[in-house]
Amino acid sequence: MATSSGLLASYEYLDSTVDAIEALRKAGFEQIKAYTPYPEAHIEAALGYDQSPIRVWTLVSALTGTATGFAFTVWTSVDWPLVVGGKPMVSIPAYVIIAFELTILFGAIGTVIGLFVLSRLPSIKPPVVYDPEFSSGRYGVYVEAESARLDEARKIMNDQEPVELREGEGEADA
Amino acid sequence: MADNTGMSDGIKRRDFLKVVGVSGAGATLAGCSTGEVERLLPYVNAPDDITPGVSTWYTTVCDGCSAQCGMWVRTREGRAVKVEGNPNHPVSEGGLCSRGHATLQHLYNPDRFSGPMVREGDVLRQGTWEEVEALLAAQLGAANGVMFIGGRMGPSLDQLVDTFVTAIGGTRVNYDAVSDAPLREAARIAYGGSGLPRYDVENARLLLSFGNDFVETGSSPVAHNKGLARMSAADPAGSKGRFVFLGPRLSLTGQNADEWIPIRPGSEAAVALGMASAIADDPSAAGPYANVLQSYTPVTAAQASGISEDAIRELAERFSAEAPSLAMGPGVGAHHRNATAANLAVMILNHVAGNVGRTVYYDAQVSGASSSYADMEGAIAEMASGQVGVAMIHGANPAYSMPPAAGFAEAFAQVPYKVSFASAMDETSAMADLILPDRHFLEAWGDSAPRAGVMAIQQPVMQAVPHFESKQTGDVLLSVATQLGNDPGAATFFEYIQARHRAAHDPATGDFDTAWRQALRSGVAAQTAATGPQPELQVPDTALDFAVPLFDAPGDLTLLVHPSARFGGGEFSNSAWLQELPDPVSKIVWHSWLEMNPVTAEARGIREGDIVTVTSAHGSLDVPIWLYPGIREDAVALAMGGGHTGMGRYADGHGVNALTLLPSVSEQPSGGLVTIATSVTVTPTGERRRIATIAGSDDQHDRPIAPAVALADLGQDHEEDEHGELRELQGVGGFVPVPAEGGGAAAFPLEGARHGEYADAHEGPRWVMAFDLDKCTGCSACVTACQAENNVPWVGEEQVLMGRDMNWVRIERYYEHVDATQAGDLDIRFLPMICQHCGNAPCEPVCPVFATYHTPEGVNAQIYNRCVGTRYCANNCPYKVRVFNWYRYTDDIPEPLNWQWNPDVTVRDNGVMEKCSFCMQRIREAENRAALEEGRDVRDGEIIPACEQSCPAEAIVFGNIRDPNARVTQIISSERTYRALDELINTQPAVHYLKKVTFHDVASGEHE
Amino acid sequence: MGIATDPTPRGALAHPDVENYDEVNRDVLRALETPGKGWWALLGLMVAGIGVFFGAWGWQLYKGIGVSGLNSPVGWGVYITTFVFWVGIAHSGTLISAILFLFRAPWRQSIYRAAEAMTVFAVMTAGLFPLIHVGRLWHAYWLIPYPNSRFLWPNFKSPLVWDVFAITTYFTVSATFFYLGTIPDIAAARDRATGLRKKFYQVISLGWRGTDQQWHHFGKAYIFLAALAAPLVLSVHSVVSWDFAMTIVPGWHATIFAPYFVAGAIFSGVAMVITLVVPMRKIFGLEAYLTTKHFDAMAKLCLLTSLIVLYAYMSEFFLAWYSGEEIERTAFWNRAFGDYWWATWIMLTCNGLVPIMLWFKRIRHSIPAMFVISIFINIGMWFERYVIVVTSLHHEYEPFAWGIYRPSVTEMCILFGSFCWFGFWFLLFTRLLPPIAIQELKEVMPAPMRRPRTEAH
Amino acid sequence: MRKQWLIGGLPSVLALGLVAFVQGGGQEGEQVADGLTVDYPSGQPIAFPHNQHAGSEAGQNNMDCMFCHYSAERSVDAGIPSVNTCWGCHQAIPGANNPEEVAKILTYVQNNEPIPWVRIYKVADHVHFPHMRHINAGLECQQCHGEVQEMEVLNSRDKAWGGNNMGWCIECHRQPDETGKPQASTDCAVCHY
Repeated sequence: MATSSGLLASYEYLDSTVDAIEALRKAGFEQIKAYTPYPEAHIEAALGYDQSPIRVWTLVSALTGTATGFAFTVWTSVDWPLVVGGKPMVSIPAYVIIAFELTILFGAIGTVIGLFVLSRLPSIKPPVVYDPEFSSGRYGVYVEAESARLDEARKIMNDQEPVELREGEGEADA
Repeated sequence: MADNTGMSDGIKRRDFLKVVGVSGAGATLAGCSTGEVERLLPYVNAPDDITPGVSTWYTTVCDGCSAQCGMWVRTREGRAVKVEGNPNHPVSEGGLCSRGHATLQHLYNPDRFSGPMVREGDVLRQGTWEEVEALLAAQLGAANGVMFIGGRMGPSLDQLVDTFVTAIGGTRVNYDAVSDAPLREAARIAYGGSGLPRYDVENARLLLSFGNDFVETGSSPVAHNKGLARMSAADPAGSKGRFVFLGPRLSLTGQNADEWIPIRPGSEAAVALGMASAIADDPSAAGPYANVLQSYTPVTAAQASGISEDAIRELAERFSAEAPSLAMGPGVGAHHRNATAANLAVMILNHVAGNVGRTVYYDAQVSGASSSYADMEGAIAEMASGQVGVAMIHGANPAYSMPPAAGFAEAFAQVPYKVSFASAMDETSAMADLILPDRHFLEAWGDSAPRAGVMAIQQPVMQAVPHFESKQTGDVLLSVATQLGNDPGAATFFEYIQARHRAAHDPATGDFDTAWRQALRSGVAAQTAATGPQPELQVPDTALDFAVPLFDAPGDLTLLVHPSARFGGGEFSNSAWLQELPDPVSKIVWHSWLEMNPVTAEARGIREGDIVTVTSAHGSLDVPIWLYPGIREDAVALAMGGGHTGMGRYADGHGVNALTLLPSVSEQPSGGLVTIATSVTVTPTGERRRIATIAGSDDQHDRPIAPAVALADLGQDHEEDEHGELRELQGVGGFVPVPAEGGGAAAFPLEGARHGEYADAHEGPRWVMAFDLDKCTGCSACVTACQAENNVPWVGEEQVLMGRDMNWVRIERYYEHVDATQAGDLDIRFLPMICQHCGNAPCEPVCPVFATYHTPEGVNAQIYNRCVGTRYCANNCPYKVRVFNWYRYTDDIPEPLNWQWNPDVTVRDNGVMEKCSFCMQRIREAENRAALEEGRDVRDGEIIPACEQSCPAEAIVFGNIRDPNARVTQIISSERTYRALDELINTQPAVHYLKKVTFHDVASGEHE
Repeated sequence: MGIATDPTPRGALAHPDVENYDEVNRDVLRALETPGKGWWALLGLMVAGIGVFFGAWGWQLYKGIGVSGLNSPVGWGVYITTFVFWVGIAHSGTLISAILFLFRAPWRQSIYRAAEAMTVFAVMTAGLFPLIHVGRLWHAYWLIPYPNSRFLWPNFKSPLVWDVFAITTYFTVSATFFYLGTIPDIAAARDRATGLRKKFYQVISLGWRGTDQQWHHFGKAYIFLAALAAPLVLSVHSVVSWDFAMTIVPGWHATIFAPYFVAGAIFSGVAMVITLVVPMRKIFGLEAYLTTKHFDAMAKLCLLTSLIVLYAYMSEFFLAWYSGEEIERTAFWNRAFGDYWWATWIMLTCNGLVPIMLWFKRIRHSIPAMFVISIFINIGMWFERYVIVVTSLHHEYEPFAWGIYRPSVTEMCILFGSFCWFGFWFLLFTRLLPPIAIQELKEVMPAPMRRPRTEAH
Repeated sequence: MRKQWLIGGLPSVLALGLVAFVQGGGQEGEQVADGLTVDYPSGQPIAFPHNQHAGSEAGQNNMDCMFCHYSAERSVDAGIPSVNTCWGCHQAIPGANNPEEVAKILTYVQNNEPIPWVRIYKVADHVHFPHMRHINAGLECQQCHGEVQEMEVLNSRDKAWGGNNMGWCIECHRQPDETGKPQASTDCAVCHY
């Protein structure tokens, strides 16, 4: 892989950020990363995201919870049969509650695990290209390209009057 | 506390061997098993009759009161753990009262003297037996004027004491606060015999009690209780004996009556004679008492008693019509100044009604020594005047049980040398210079003759409790007599008794030793045939006053002092079991109360719990009020037995001594203590206290808990009992019809409950219990029996006030109809409430850890060591029969009281729920025994829970409902069978009740 | 190309007085700066209270549960009352954050962080009470299904075991939800903080950087968690209510209980939120973020739930009478006019009458009034549980076994201590985590645009 | 593809966890020792060698357990021999190996005192263990008490049964008999009441 370096522009305005991203993608830059202080639908759209796979994690783990709930309660009540209150050994209505709670519990845990896996959290690596302002008011666009095309990228980004434009060396954390 | 170690670490319910370890030289090794190393102490000489872990039973006689019931004592590894009624004994026929059970706590009473005591200045120091006997001999030798104050004692000891006292030229008096002297005297005057009349309660069709509390006190409570239950039980023919109570206050006995005629205090004689005159066509029927009869008519009776003439006349008619009838004269609870006359009047009534020889018998023979208050008055005079050099006290506690007005304590203090034979400290012994602690009757030899023709041997059931160096008084007297140089003719009291019986033995009936062994085995010596022809009325040798006696002024309320159903005259007070046994009438524990009619109270602005000052001419005391509809508006009642000052940790400071209010008068001519003697004034102190009662509401609130059925309705299937079918949701199985009323064996288990059964449980037994409420008299014997059997702790007054009483059996008492103003029907319902062992138990499914669940045998089990203590089960128990260990109550139990613990029952730990287990340990024991005999099944009647065993009224039956021939199956096939609350909440209890049968038709109580 | 944004007049905005994103960070994170004396004083008080709490509990463990006033028939008292009370409090948090999130309620952003924190700490408090009230704490772990040498398992038919599952699940999920939502804000705090605090935030922000990819998954995960939490909120208090409704105790055994309890929980929870945010707003000067709009909305929520609760009370009494069932009737007659009439009437006043004031806009918009009313509601809701637990138990089926329950000093100490325990954690929260959701606030603020807004292409 | 692996992996991990969790059941048990802290023989008043009496080796006496523990087959308690039982034989048998220990018996006989043996085997107070039911069901003493006849020194650590480990009892009770049902009841109230 050819040595590549990146450019980090921080913008004050949302629309300029969006325009910059769109322009860059039009120009064929693929390695684009955006920083925002809050989830910004327009930018996600500009980067062309589709559905997040989180939902699969949630579904599978939730169903596992349901299955566990029923299996466990039924198994324990036949393992050592004890009659209480003249009820049947296996009282499904009661066990529904356990199954329900486990569904939620497993589902939630699964979702969080999924999130951490997919969004590379927690990440202990110190940020290579980052600006504290991104958590406050600024939007950031980081583009990575072979040295050859850097100038092209710099031009596109400058068109949108960034507050600041830095040249970040080396790989940004993938 | 480590996981899995469950109950009460440190408490070793099974460290039995330390007890048997002391067999032999009586060397005490108790306390040897401390620290984390547990010691096993084997026998030195293994006794043949004891197998570790197997109970050994001995027969003996209960020496608790004059009734002298037969006893069966269960011993484990040489210590007595449970006393039960001996079915072979003709008096008690297997029943035993609460007091009888509590004698076990007196045996292990931690306040017993550790040994013989000698006074040095203000302190008592312990001496050796040799020393104290020498001391006594010396004193007796030197003394001028020896007096022996005795209590009730068996014939042999009685004779020994007589010979002893005469030998040393002393005088002897007997005293028992609760004596039946007036009855005895009346019998002597009327019939010449010196015995007590014997009542055949069972066979009476109409029973009249003139203030005779024969169920709880009197000459033979258990026997009379049994008699009443049998009499009032409706027989298959649909007939039932009727019980009418005449008296100013409903005692426990009165509460069992079908009718209450609330006559004025002291008017028994007038009423009895009025009835007699109405029955007898001409006065001559009364023989020598014709003149008496002439002066009395129903009219005079009505005036004297405050009851309408018609009521008396009508009662008189029934009394002669419904033969055989029976009238019982005023008992120990109704001794007024003319008590002898009143008793005699009742004898006349029985005579004219022709009951003598049919339901009442006059025997010539006398049991024990008759005791007289009058003699005590004499004795006090002598002591006060310094004529007594040595006074010996045995089996009596006059310093407590005589009215302070009598001045006993002062006079006794005058005596230079005072000797007590009390085994535990009491008010009188506290003054003694020399104490020679007697043995408890369970450790000692003795004999008893409760009534004509009945003779039983009282044998020791265990080694003397090693904590106490006690010696049987008989033996002491014998050795002292020898030291004094007069030969009693026997070395030990055992030989003395045996000699007497050998002499009395008729060789024709066979060899004496065989007879003796037989007597010990069966618990009763061969009894002679019943009494012969009945004597005729004799001309009275003393003048008698049949009028209503006077009551000491001032005061607007008559004070009724009566012996307590729990403490008698106070001799039973130092027992935690009895202190915590809810009084059968008031349901109050630990403290005293003044009974007052709500109407009276309201008129005076007095509320329940108000502390009032009760003042008579002779004394006054403060006591809280308990409102009781069962007492006349012009009377208040106070029970004896409270207010001890020097008897022991469980008696002292609890309640008040009713005798404080009484004058020191003896009834003439009998010389008995007068207990209904004075009027009192009642003034609120302004203070209040909470009543330590277990009673919530006395009203059923129309709930199907203790319903009744009218005698007339028996036999015809009445509609209102048909509740149609319940429809019960069966888990996921949809709705299934369930019969609302419990049926017999065929109907069991009910459809609705069947799905709860274990797959393999259908051939096994299914334990159920039946209570016949028509028999139950609410005497509460089962409560104490259960407490003794199941290691149920007592919790003390404070805890009961917080609502934390622990008893597994709760005798509920509901008023249905009580009218203290006129003669009429009475309806008070008793219901022994225990765990109902529901088929659909609400307590079970809520327990998060299966600590309570249903066994295949249909028992609702409580696994103590699994219990976490959420108390959810108790909340969800509609019968409220689950009790919780809020603290580790067993920690407070001092040696050697814990020797009484049942080794077969786990001692429960702090934070654990408990309840009736159907005496699971007895079920297991029976199963083990059956299995040992080539694996047969348990037979019906082999398993008898503690409550059933002890019930004098035979109201409780336990058994396997799957066995169609079992007693319980037979009984619950009755049409009277119902199950509490079942038709409302479909709990399908295993405990069945049989409705009480009333003569009046039932309105309330039968809900809807 | 570009963004099409409609012009929005500032007045319609949630926070008209907030100029830009940086201001949000500044204002909110100011709360995290070194605390004043007042805060330390409060914290001291709370710590003292916690001392009382565990002191009383220790005493009870040493002596036995008998140091409480409990008895038979009243086996449950202040402990279970307070347990249900705190579980109830715990509900509004997740309700506001999850359900209102799903319904996109515009007023939740600035209160839900505090509400969620409250939820977590309330569950932490509630969770202690089942342990406090059992007779043998050292065996309480038997309720947890763990494999053991006895081959024994808990009884899954018992509502108490349902509780164990419901409460633990609820705690896990709401805590996760709370933490997850805070991560971006922690990152924001990290970017401004210095020294030790920076280290601390660096760790707990898990290296959040707000990249498009992280936001993408974060948003989805958040929605799913909300979707899971929403039914959970409803289920948890239903399960708690079934502790009572599943029994046969008159006054407990009612099908209405689940919805009735859930409404009550939200009622008390929202009230508690108001009680907490009013002082917070003052102390940290967050007036711009917690506007009368928010209080108005919460007040309306209170009003609604109070009406539901009141309806539940009424229908219980009505049905008791209408059923003609003697035992049920006695139970409810006793509830209103029996030994504990005062508790019942406190409940009815605080939960039924006082909230009527919320019909008036002037009151809804007066912060002090809201504060006072919310306190009333808190008291009322505690007594509601007290009434349900105690009055139902002390007069049950068996008249002869009726009894009276008097709470003991120990119970009162533990009740008081539980509030301190809760307050302790909440105080820490206000100083350590952004008390208002920064990133969500920004979502509802107009994004900065270079081109004038009117011009759309 | 990593994604797929995780999606497949998560549930299987959970499932495995559950299985392990449940399987752990039998093994994990609280092996609470039963309060015996004193080291034997110093703990026992007399150094009584069980193997010498009950052992079947050459020179050992091969006695039946129930000669001394006389009530085991007819009572819930196995019973501890009375001093006389010991003396009955040892009057004649001075004890070849260590007579001084045997001589101790005499002192107890003369002082008419029981021998304070240290308890080795004890079930918790809330457990009821009827010896006779087990003996009559054909169990050997050794099945619970271990090979006592081979031990000179008895120690609670050597016993076969798991002390307070209820699972040890249950495993035996649960063994199916010929009909396939458990050979002994596992009803709680059989032992706990």
